[in-house]
Amino acid sequence: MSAQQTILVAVALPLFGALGIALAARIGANFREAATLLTAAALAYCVWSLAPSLLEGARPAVSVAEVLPGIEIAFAVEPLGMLFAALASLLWIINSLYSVGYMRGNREPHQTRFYVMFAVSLAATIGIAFAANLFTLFLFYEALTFATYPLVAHKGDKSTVASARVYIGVLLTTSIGLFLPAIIWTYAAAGTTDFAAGGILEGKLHGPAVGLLLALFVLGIGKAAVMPVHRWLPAAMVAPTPVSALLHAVAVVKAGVFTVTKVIVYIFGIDYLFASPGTGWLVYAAAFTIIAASVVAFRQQNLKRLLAYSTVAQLSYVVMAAAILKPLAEIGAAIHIVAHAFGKITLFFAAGAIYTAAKKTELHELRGIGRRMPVTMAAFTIGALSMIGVPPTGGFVSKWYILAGAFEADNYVALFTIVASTALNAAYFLPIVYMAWFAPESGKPPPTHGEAPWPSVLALSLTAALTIAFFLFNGPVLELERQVVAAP
Amino acid sequence: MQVLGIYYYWVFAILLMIGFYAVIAKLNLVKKLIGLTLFQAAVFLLYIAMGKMEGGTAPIYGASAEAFSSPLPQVLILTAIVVGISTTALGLGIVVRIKEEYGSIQEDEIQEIDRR
Amino acid sequence: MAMLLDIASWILLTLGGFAVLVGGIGTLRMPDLYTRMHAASVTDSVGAILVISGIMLQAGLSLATIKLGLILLFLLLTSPTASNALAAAALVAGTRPGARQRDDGSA
Amino acid sequence: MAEQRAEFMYYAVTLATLVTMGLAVVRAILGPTLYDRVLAMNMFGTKTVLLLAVVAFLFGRPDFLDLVLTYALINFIGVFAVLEFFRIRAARRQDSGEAGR
Amino acid sequence: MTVLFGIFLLTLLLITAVAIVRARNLFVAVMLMGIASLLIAASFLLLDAADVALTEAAVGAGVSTVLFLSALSITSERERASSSRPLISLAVVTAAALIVIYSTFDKPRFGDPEAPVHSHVSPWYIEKTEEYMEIPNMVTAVLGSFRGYDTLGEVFVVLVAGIGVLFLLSGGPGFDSGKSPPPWAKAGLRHYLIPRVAGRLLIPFILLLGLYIQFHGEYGPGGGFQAGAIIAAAVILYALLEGEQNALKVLPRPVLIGLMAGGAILYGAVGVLGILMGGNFLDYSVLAADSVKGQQRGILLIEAGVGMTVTGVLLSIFHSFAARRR
Amino acid sequence: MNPLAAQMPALQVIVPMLMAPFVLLLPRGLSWAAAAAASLLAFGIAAQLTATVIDSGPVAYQMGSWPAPYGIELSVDALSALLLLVVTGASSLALVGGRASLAAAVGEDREHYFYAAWLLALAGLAGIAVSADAFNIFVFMEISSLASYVLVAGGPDRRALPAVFKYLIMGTVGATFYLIGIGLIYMMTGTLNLADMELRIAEVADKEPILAAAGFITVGLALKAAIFPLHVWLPNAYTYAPHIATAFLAACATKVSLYVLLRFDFFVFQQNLSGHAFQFAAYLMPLAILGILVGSGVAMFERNVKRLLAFSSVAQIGYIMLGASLVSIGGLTAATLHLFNHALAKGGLFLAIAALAPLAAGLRLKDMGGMARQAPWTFAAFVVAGLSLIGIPGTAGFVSKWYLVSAAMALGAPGIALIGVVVLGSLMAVVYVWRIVESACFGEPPENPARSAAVPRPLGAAIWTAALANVYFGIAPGLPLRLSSSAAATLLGHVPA
Repeated sequence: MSAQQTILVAVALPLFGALGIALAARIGANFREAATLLTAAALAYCVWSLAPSLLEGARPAVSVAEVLPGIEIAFAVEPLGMLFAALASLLWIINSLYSVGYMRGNREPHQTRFYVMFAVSLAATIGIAFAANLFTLFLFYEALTFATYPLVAHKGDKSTVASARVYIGVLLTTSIGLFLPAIIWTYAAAGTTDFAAGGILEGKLHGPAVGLLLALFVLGIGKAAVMPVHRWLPAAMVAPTPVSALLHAVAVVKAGVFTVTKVIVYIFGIDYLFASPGTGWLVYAAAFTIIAASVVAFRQQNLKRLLAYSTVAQLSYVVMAAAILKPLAEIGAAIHIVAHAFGKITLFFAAGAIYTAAKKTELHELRGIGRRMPVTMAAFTIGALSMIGVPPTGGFVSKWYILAGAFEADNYVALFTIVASTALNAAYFLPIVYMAWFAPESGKPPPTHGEAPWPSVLALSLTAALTIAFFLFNGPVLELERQVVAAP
Repeated sequence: MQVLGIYYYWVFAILLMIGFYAVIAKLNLVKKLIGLTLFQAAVFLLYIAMGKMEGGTAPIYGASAEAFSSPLPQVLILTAIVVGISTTALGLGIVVRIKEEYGSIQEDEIQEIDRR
Repeated sequence: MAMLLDIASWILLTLGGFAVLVGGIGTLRMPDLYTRMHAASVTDSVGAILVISGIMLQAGLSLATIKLGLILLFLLLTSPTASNALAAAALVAGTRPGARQRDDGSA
Repeated sequence: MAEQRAEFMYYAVTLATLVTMGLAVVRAILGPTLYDRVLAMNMFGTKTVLLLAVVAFLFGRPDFLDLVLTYALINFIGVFAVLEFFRIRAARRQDSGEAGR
Repeated sequence: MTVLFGIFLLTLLLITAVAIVRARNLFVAVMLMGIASLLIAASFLLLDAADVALTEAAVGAGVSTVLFLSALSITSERERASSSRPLISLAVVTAAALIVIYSTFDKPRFGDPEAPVHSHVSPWYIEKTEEYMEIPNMVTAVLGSFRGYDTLGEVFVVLVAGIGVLFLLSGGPGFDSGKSPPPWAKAGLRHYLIPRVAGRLLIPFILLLGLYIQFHGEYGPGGGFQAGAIIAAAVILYALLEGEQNALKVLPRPVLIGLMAGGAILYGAVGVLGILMGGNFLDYSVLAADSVKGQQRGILLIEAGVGMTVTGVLLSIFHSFAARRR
Repeated sequence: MNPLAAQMPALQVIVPMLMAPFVLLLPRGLSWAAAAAASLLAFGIAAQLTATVIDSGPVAYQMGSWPAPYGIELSVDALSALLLLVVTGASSLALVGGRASLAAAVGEDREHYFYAAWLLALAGLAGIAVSADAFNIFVFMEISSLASYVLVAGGPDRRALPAVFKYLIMGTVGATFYLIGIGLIYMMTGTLNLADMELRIAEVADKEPILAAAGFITVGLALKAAIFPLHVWLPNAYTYAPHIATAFLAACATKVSLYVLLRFDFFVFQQNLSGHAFQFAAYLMPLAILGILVGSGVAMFERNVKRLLAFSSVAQIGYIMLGASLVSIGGLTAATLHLFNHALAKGGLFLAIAALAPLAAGLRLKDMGGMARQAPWTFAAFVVAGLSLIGIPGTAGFVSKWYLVSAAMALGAPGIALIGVVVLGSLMAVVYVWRIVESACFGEPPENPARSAAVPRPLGAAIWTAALANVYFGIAPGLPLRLSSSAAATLLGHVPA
């Protein structure tokens, strides 16, 4: 199989997988889940098999159809996208494993729809990762929005549907109202929307137009959840935990920050953007989001909502890092996508496991839970440490690079924000950890429960392990991302 | 002759106006159809009048005829008359059905019934 | 001969025109339906006969004359019939001669 | 000479017919009963026949007489349609009157 | 002098039109419509449009009166005294009329032989009819051959109206084929002795006239459409006199549907024959060895088709309405 | 070229037209099959004609072999080919899929009348598309109109009747206005052939009768095409017609009138009237914008699903007019392309409604509850077509909106406002489409289970064909794009591209 074919297979595989899952569901639940895992594994194999050649500098590309003159549906693999795709495909396996436990443990309805739409979402995600131009990216970006909608609205009761309406409303409005015009503007100015190293807009736009276009992009990419377009993310907390994991760690928000990074690096070009006036505001916006979201998270009583606001803050790290517009910071941004993914998925898995086993969702209920669910809480602790950025977790690595980038750019706002948010992160995560391990269990008759079902526990252990592993073995990733900024 | 020419076009305009008024202002469905018929008749007049030629005669070769009025507008209007009567017939069919279903052929009453 | 025919036809036409006119005035001026019907019949019978025979004389012996004859025949057959049926219908419906009639409503 | 005089006579008859048609229209508009209107319409029809017969000769196109023939017959049928309308209306009223009792 | 006639007729027409719109009784309005139609027909004749005048008389005074009366006898004849938004309507109407009047500025002089209408396409017809078809009635030539495609369309307009009325009136609560009609609906005018005798006497003549107009259309005014209307009128007269049930015995519904479909098919078939014999659609020249003969043959055939369809459709519509009086 | 190929323009009209009387005569059981066969055949002819047009340019055909200004000429160029594809395609799809649905709505005892009327509607629309003669267009317009009145009147709800009456009145007024316009032009030029008219109008351009004619023709056709604010007949007619008929009519009936409007305004008047472009910008553009906003706005709050989609049609017609009112190659490409794409989307949506309606208790939004579960495949297709209506990339609707926005951008600053309107309209489309989706996915399922359990397979296939066509032409819009850009060039510059 040539690299080109592999790309196409990678995009199409989850779609056919979805079909297979739907068919297998007619035979039985076990077959359905087997089909899911099988598809996930096959996808991961496909995606990862592209990595070695990429490290050697190959950039396979393939074009499917020319929609409009100069605009085609085309795919191209480059390091940033490779990283994203590899991450998503890897986490899908683990997430599927976890889903099996969670969905069965909670006797959720419509499980077939869940697995099918999950697979479709993954197809869209891979499409985003491998998109060769803005148009293709937008296509899959919207597809992802629609594919995740039934997942978010999974429960189907009134409040869920209302929240799901906020979810899709914000994402569609921003994408059609801002993102799409930005793309058209780009096309009108540059005559193309292809991603190219060093950007395509250099010299095409002048003065405040650059800042305006950047604003259209950043606010239009609602999935990046930069304030004030972050509202959909807490609203989407009504979804089942595996879906939250998908949103926060695997696909959706990652797609958002990935797109922002890609736009900054490949559409504007960091040097051009750095030189243009009126673009510095992005750092401030991201910084504000980080601080504000952290403060809001600090005040939350519901575990999943806390995690959601934490995600808003963490995403803005990526945006801020990208907006610092220095090579080291860009690397930091890319790595933070990975690091945050491992950490946050662990946290969500843990939250879901707690819900499955103990039906607990509020912070104050978590007293002493570490003794009943030691594995889960251990994983949770690791995830929390990664969020704060304590070694030996992945979160430390990315923060290190972002800090380095900030120093390089002499950007003291960014520096201050990182320090302050680290303190805030510690302030809202550490009490939970403390409570879970050391506080006496509250409640009248002590509930009797142990760990969640084994697939869930296995999954969260794996991700916790990955979080630590990423601290130790991040060489290839770094090498890959260096190519992004080192490229001509 | 010119007086007549001008008069034809004025009659066309006024007849058009009368018919059109009946179509949009009258609430009775049959009356609307009647208005429509007048409205169309006015247009027929326009065509036929423009086909008339001074000193001409009906476009049928005859013993003494030298000059003929134009046959083309006449053909067009023949077709248009047939189209008009077809429309009227269909409209009347609908009116009959409306009467059966609603018991009324007044537009406002029908709307009232539907609102309920 | 031709002169004689011409004169005859002129007389017929003049009388016919007169009859038609008188009948028309009568239709307008008479007081109730049945008397109006009388006046109308004048135009349809006497008027038609006179006018059409006048034209027939002008046309001479030709296809046109035959057609005119047919027209006259039709008119003489149809209009009394129509009048009769109309009068019958009106009588059945209760319209009495000489009675003041209510307006069936134009505007 | 004779031609001209004949033409003059045609004009005279046409004029008389036209005036009568006008009077018939007035009667049709004034009414007052439906029967008056039917009468006026019938009369108007026959006058049209006369008018067209004369006009055909006035224009020197006797082949128009086919048309006149048609007019005479069509007019007749119109009157019958009206009568049938009256008959049905009367029968309807009777029906509904009986039903009312 | 004709000028005066024209002005007089048109003035009467306007008066009648106003009376029609103002008439509160729909029956009166229909009567006046018949008069208006005759007035228009007379005006057409003054404007040299013999064929159109014939059609307008047959349609306006004949068919459309019958149809309106049929519908009125089912619905109701009184109009409630109300019109919607008379002022707005008047404003719209006046605007339209102003545009119309505006459009009459700078138009060619009435009857001007140099006007485009008389100088561009028409002369060709006037000149070539003799050459290509050797028939005197140019209207028939244009209608049947030069613009035969329009006439084909016209036939299908009639057909679709027939289909539509049949469709509409073969459903709904008023349609119950099982229910026997009340005795008065069956009777017709058979108790009116004098009209009945006179009518029956006339029917053969009317049919004859219809056939004459059908096949004489190439020489004088008339043609398939007018003939169809006249023949239908004769049958309608029969139905009025003897009751529509008896008329249906003479020409049952399937026959009527066959007529209307058959006429359309005949017309189309002549056109397709043109293709099959190596010409274009509706090219009659190829129908015979001599192109003039072919043209004449083609026109004769399509006129027959038109007549069949029109008869069938008009009678079907009439019976559909009549059947609703139950 | 073999002789049969040369006859294609005539056959395009004749085949469905002549099948109609046969349908009346055939045994009842065969009427659907005959209609579907004729429709498919017509589609084949349209495809053949399109191929010919793409290969070798416009095709002309002389009816009865009479030379052009004297006889009636047919001509097929890129624009007509595009329209023919839409008309015959929509008809075939709806007929093939709609048998069961129509039988339920119309009743089997009078079905054959309905199919005959359908064929005549098809023939009429095709006849307009191929005709190059102003009066001939009128005749075929009336065939198609009368036939569509019949189609609408076939709706099972009694409210179909007042709706169709209004449709008839406004349609006839529109046609008569058109006739007046033609008459005035004929008075000034003496010709009815469009090409000849265009040449001869130059001599008398800017005389009052021609200007008035332009007004009458525009208003008359705007009535027929339901351009805002003359759209009042459309919502009820679409709502109460049989679902399948709505799918057919919504896909192409108003489009054909728009086509004639474009033909006249660009082909006949554009070159000859001074200030024509200005009039477009001054009158049609505001109406188009209002149409988009008002149509979408009403749709957002509409509670009946079919009427919601009908109001959306009013808005979509606004897009087409907006593109046309830009009077540029880009704008016209967008307009003609949207004509095609909207037909795909709306046809698919109404077909899906036809499939879903028997499963639901009614057509109100809340009746749609549980549809996504009852008919997941059909509903998925509905969503795809809905996305195309919104203009999501990857669907056909996006491509035309892209062109519209690009064309607006070429205007500079005022273009930004137009883009704003397009974007706003699309966002409103998101809202109204999503209201249906949401209630179908999460609304209360009907109390008593559905009357008929499943979507008929042919209908499902038709719906998916439409949905996939939306995706296909969204990803590879080569064919319609080529036709529409060539059409735009023809309309504007008269040089076939």
